Amino acid sequence: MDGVKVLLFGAAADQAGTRQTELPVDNEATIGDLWSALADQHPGLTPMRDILAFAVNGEYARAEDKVSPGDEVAVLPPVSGG
Amino acid sequence: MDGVKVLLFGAAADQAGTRQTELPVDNEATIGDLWSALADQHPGLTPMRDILAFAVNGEYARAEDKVSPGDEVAVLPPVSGG
Amino acid sequence: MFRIVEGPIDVGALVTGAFRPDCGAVATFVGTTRVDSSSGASVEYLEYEAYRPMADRKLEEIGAEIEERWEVKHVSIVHRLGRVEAGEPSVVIAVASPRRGPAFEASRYAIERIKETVPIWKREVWSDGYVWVGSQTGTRSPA
Amino acid sequence: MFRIVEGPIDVGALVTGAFRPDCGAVATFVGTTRVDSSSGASVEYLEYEAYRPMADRKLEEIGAEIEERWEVKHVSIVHRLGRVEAGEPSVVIAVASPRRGPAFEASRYAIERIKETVPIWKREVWSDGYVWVGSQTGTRSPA
Repeated sequence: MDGVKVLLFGAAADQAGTRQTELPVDNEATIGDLWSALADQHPGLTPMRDILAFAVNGEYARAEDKVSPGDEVAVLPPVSGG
Repeated sequence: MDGVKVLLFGAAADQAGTRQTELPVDNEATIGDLWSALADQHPGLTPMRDILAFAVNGEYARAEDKVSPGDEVAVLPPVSGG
Repeated sequence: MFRIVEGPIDVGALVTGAFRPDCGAVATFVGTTRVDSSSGASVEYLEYEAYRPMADRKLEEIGAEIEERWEVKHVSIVHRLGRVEAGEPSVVIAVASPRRGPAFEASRYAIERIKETVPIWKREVWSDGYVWVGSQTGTRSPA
Repeated sequence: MFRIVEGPIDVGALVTGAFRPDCGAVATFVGTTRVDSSSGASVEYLEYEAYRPMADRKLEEIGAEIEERWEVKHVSIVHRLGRVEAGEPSVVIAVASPRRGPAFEASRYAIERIKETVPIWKREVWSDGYVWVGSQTGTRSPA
């Protein structure tokens, strides 16, 4: 696979209209780059940018962190367990 | 009855060698007076004086509080519930 | 519900009995018999006694204090008397509140107040004698 | 024991499962569905979803943080997913410690950390639509 699997949860899945998608990435891509592509594909997500967090392969990641083909990226609204 | 019923608990019952006794009181008697009579009757209690509390008819009372014939007085070591 | 009992406490029923649709938080505290040991001897069980009905009334007063200080919808306190074996509960407190802060604070307050004001006493029965907790006297020779 | 489950939580078993002869205190916290209401509408139930297995691992990390910070001998956290009715538990925490201070502090820490770091989300399903808690979006028209 030369892309990443993107999982969306909670309000982010609602806004995107999907719980899962795939996006191509090149070798120098960051979470920030991936976000731009995702928001282009699902513009409903754009207003949520400031409250979203990201995880790569199950661990929290920052916008400047790298993603590589084959990674699983999760788009996480503010958690509200408990 | 012209006396008071005295109940003893925990270590105080051990030291007195009894869980219950009766003592005569006059109309002006205080808890302090009653204590003196009790300690005379059960000298094993004397070393506990500083850690004991008292109740009259089920409510905490001080050494200067009055007791009257018919009252129930309890001799209470430091509580250790829980 | 404030109760002093002579047998085992049904902890599960007390906790689930605190659930309410107008509350989001139930904090509970359970005091259990801890086996201490020193110089070859160890605690075998605890034995509790109470001055009743003063002890019952003091538990109710703690409940009233909690309802004055915090927004709580349910407070239960049950204290056991008699012999309590290692690892068994001697006291169970359950507090329900709309929010978790008051539930935590009130359950902590309840156990602190029980230890200050309720006329209940325990002795630790060791393999070599007993000790009245708080009075530090009994049949066990001092360490 | 750290677990995410799809059905009801056996709260009694979780609490009594924390009793140990080397501990004198068990503090527990139960989060339950609270029925809120506003302008004629009310919450009917909550619905939880999680990002697994990240959420499972985050619960375990909270357990490890607690064992680093406090003297505790037992920590259980169980979180439920799916539909949770009014007054039912969505999360149960049980901590056993030799002394009560650490038990209270650790159980409170656990719920605060769950609300900060574990990828679980709830929506309130109202009679007139739903709201994602934390994101404040959904199908319900703003008040």
